[in-house]
Amino acid sequence: MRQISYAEALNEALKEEMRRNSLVFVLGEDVGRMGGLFKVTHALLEEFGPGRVIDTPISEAAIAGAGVGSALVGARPVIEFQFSDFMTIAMDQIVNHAAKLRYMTNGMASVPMVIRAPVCSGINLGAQHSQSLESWFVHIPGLKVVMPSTPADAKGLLKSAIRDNNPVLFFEHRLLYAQKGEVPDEDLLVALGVADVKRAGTDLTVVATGRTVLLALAAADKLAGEGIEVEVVDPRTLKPLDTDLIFQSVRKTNRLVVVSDGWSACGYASEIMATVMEQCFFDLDAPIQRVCTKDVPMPVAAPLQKAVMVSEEDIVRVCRQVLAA
Amino acid sequence: MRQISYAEALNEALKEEMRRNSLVFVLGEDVGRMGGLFKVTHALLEEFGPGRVIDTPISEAAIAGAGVGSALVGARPVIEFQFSDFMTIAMDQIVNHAAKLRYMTNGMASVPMVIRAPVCSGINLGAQHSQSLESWFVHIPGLKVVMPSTPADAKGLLKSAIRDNNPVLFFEHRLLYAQKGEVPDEDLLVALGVADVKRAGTDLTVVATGRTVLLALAAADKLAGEGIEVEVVDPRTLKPLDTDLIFQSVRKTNRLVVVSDGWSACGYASEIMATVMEQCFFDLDAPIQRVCTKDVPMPVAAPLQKAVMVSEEDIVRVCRQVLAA
Amino acid sequence: MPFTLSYAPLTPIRRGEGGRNPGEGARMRRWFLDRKFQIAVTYSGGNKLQDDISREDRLDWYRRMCLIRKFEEEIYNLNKAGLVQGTAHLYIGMEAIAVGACSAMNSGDLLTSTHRGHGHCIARGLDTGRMMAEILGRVDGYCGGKGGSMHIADVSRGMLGADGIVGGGIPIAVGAALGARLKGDDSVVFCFFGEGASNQGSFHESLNLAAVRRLAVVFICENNLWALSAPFAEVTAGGSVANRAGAYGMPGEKVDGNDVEAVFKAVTEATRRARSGLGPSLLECESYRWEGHSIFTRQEIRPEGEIQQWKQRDPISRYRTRLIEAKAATSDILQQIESQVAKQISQSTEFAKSSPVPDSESAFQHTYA
Amino acid sequence: MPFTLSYAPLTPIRRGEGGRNPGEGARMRRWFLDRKFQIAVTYSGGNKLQDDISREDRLDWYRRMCLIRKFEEEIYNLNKAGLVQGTAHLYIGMEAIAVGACSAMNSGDLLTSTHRGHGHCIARGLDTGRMMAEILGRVDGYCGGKGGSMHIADVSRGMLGADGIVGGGIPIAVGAALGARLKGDDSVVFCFFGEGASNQGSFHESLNLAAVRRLAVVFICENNLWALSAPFAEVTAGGSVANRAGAYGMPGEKVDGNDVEAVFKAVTEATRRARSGLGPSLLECESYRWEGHSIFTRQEIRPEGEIQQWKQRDPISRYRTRLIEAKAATSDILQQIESQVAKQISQSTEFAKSSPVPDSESAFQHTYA
Ligand SMILES: Cc1ncc(C[n+]2csc(CCOP(=O)(O)OP(=O)(O)O)c2C)c(N)n1
Ligand SMILES: Cc1ncc(C[n+]2csc(CCOP(=O)(O)OP(=O)(O)O)c2C)c(N)n1
Ligand SMILES: [Mg+2]
Ligand SMILES: [Mg+2]
Repeated sequence: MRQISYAEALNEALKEEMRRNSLVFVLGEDVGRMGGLFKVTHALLEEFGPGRVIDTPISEAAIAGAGVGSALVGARPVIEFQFSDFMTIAMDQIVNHAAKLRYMTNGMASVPMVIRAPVCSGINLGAQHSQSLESWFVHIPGLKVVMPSTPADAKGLLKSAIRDNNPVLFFEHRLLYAQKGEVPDEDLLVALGVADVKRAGTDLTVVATGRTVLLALAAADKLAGEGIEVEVVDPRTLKPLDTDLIFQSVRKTNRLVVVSDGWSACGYASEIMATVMEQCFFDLDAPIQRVCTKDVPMPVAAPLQKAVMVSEEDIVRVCRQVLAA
Repeated sequence: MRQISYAEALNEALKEEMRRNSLVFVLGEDVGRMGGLFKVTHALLEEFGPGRVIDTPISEAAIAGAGVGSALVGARPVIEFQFSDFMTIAMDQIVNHAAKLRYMTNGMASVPMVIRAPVCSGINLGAQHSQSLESWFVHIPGLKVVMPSTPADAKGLLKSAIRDNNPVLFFEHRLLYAQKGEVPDEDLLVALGVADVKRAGTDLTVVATGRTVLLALAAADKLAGEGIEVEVVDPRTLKPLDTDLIFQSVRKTNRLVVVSDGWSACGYASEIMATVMEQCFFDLDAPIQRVCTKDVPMPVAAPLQKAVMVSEEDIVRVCRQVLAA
Repeated sequence: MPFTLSYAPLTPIRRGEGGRNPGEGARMRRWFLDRKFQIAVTYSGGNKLQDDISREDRLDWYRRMCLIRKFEEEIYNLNKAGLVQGTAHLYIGMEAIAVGACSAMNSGDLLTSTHRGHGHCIARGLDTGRMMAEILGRVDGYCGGKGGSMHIADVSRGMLGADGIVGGGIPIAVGAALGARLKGDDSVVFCFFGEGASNQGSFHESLNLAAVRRLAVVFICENNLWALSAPFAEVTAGGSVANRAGAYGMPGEKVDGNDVEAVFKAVTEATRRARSGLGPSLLECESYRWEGHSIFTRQEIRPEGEIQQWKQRDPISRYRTRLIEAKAATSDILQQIESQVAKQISQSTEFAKSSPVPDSESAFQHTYA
Repeated sequence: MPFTLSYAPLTPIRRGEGGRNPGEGARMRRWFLDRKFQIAVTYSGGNKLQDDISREDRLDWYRRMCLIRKFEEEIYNLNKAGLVQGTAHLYIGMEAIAVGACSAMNSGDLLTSTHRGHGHCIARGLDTGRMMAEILGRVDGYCGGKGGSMHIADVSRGMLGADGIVGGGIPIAVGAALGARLKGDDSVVFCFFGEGASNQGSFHESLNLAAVRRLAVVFICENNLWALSAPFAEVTAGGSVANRAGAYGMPGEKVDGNDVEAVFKAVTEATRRARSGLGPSLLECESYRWEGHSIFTRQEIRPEGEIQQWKQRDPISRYRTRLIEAKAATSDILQQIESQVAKQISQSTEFAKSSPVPDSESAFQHTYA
């Protein structure tokens, strides 16, 4: 099968959905003329014109609000934030409006909107450009949250997100954009809310998301060399969560490690731990452990950044602990 | 000992700290002439004047940013947001600036700022005026998060928060303002990061925060009638968390229920569950369960609001489940 | 008092083209630097009727203003009786703005409202019974009791919702105009907000975005001189909200918000401009709220004299007198209208009171589509 | 091109009084409605030297501009050599703004900066060696390698920090002025931001707040005509940023940002006004960045001709010529300065390169005070 990059896969998804439905449009800073800071909206302006590929002022709050308003009247905005950290400026529109309008109007209104943004840890941009804040949005009823780890998932999930009638937060990762992977040529849809076993195993389950799925797979290879079979589960959609697949895996391996690029406190890992604890407590042979970004803001200098970010070594170490417990 | 209300206790704390240090000042909407939407800043304008009790335009982002800037030059702002939901507008300044400036400058700068805001569920104001978003802030390194449940804690913790050299998010609850309780006359300080056993017990630990502490105590009374001794632990400071006290209690009772006015997914309850799971797994006789606001936005109509909010009955029911497990 | 601002005399845009003609960026820039237009303030002081407004319209506007007034008085009483769920921000005193503005709308047009939204809903023709049912938290309410006063909406009528967040509706209005253009329809979006909201960042970002995309939005600021306890001039720099239009190169106009016909005229002109592709305008309608901030927050810090002074400028009784003086209506007819309004409101109240309280199960529906 | 705006001729406030004289709210309001002032645009086009500026100052300004230019060129080369940690937004072409503005500062004054902040730091007198060490991620950097180019700060010099969030520094500047007033000192805050940031809500909220509290802030917009790939006029309504001052009743002035003396003069006047309690001003300094947006984002969509045209208006060589023509300096002296600058930069580079890489342990320090 052909191999394309994660960024190319996202770009294909946008093109296909914009061709399929003339109400789909792209809104954001530098998405048109420049094709997006990280090229995900490359060449959309040329094909779809300035009416559907809109370069905005630097106004994140109004961009999100404009997305909500356009969705309320039937358009299907796909918004790009250049760094997921900038969502902090648009939280009112995302959380108080997009997430709640359907409920507040008892189902009268709907907000079919996608907000795409990359987590950019790993390129030495520091504390304001490296955050992985997905857990904030998982916390909020009314939102869906997606975090693909492969080009195929990126394409299939973005297409499903655009067709979904709810606000969807779509988290990409800067370090994944250049990653290549097999992506089928034909129309590819990956349903929201369906997790995926990225590697089957019997001794230990690792639930990892986004960029950390690759690290978990590398860690699994390493441990396989020692005869330890790790099962790597990628939720892909963080909200709604495919708990069944995770429970199944845990009931098989009886041991769980959760990996996330977010911080640990009230993070995505803690939610997986809490859910498994509630449902699979008696299936567990050892305490669940988590591997998260260390509990400090992200520093710039390489050795510091390396110390703070989740690494393959961290995962291997914690897997060994859990197996030893 | 004298009894005063939670709101009066907060007002006393503000007055005492403003008298003690002329760099402490209050900033927010309607905090001056009106004495605060819920009267917590009552009569401060008269005593301290318009230079230290500042009525602002409706500009939450700039209010938070102005707080950060004033703190950087040595002032000690105490900001009031009328509803904690409005923090969504100020997330960039709180999370990208207040929380990170000290770290980004390697300790050169500090941001001694308090942001006070009430959670206002329970007064039929609906989805945009009822959220308990504390878990977002617990997620962020660089912030401290406080949530008092009694007048004495409210006063003692606010005074400590104002004297702390870090940004502190101080969550009050609208339904607690009128609650009266014993508050010693003399200078009362409650250290940040110290939990409190609000009721001792042996059969089950309930960790509850803010308003839900009162519900947990009521539930404990009820269960006591059936000979079940519930220990109610109030973390009071959500970040940094006093894990020792919680672990001690769990190691004694071997059973835990966590109660929170926030939503469950990636919420404060899930963090307590994850932490206890990591450290006390083998001390647990039953899966930890959580009692949180139901996973929908807050509706207005009384019967709907009642169904969504955490109730004493919910806590009793879940405690029974955990004891039966 | 004239406000000066600069904006480009724009050529209508061709629909479906993203709202910008080739090379226009540069051209607009030049224009901005060369030209100035004077926008005079129309401040009728309520002394005369406008030309070419039909008798039917006038009577209908009078009726709608009375309907809003009575509706709000009824909410006030229902709250005293403990029947209102949550809060409500009464529109009494400001009726001429909503009625004058919404009378300039086409059926396909859209609007966004505020926490003080009952007037906009009624002026737009929403059902007073279903509105009241919502405020009482009943199943027949527009939101089935989930939204309450601050979230009444009727998307089928283009009413995209009241909003509990000050300034929250402004970018949504801009987005609605963006969506309408994308769909190729020529509807205009009416964006209501208070003068307090004009200090929110969302105001600035939204007006700028609407202006550069030349979107069909009419920004209608309801300046009732107070934002909760904050007096306009103490928290708002620049002297007027209309004056801020200059920052976005759009027309800004200050209007007597207690003069329904003056509001209608100004909004009609702004709407014409918007619909023909010339972009947004900012209207500042000065008026006053007679009641406390809300039925929750009744503490009054406004000077009693000021309140009385504004009650002298009652938009309804003033219009009534004018209509009679100008022989545009007889007091009999107006009385008929008034009793008809009273009847409608009492029927609405009956309807709302008799509507069932929602079943708690419904609390768990409609979070997701 | 004159910009019209209205603001009140304010009486200086008495310190420690919260910035408002009794009854002023009402008085201001009246003023706003009655008065208009014309603020002319000073656009020297770089043709003449200002009066009463000492020879020492001129040579010092020339030196600082050269220092910024050389520093940035060095960063460019160090990045080519793979030594820069993260990104850097070069200030080349805009040197006259930082130098002209910071030369108007007192030692006790404060400033907030942007992602493109090296020029502000150098003009304010920060150590180029420690700056470079920070950009290379070394222990001797201002932030020990944690902040990098986008977060250099030196609180002891009143430099409150560069900022990675566009518009993020603006409310912080307003707060610093609030804090300074509370402490009773008369320092002025210089708030730098790009024209792209003027479309953020934080710009609006901050200017309004500073204006109503009459805070000692000088808002300095660096309009380099592009925000990443966005041309000024396409994303910014109103024709100019200075024009937006009218919305806040503060003086707005457009300045030739490539003329260090014009910038100095305008900023000095705004500073005098701020320090004497008359409140904030907004200056728009038009200039241009010669390099790509950042060393990370080098893709160029700006017309080549435009870039060349602006290089013709090089603030440094133009000033050099002017100084010599006006006999304010000899080319010998200027050459001495240039070699002195070159020496300083190579020393800074040596210092930075020889500074150790931080120990990973330090990553876990200084999250909390
Ligand atoms: C973001 C936000 N901040 C504060 C509030 C609380 N609040 C509700 S209405 C109001 C005053 C609004 O004033 P204005 O915009 O002039 O509208 P008015 O009430 O005068 O009609 C305030 C501060 C809110 N609902 N939302
Ligand atoms: C809130 C926010 N949005 C977007 C960005 C990405 N970004 C960095 S610089 C920049 C352009 C800023 O333009 P301007 O303010 O004119 O400053 P300039 O780069 O031209 O000096 C953008 C969009 C950011 N850093 N912060
Ligand atoms: Mg108002
Ligand atoms: Mg720029």
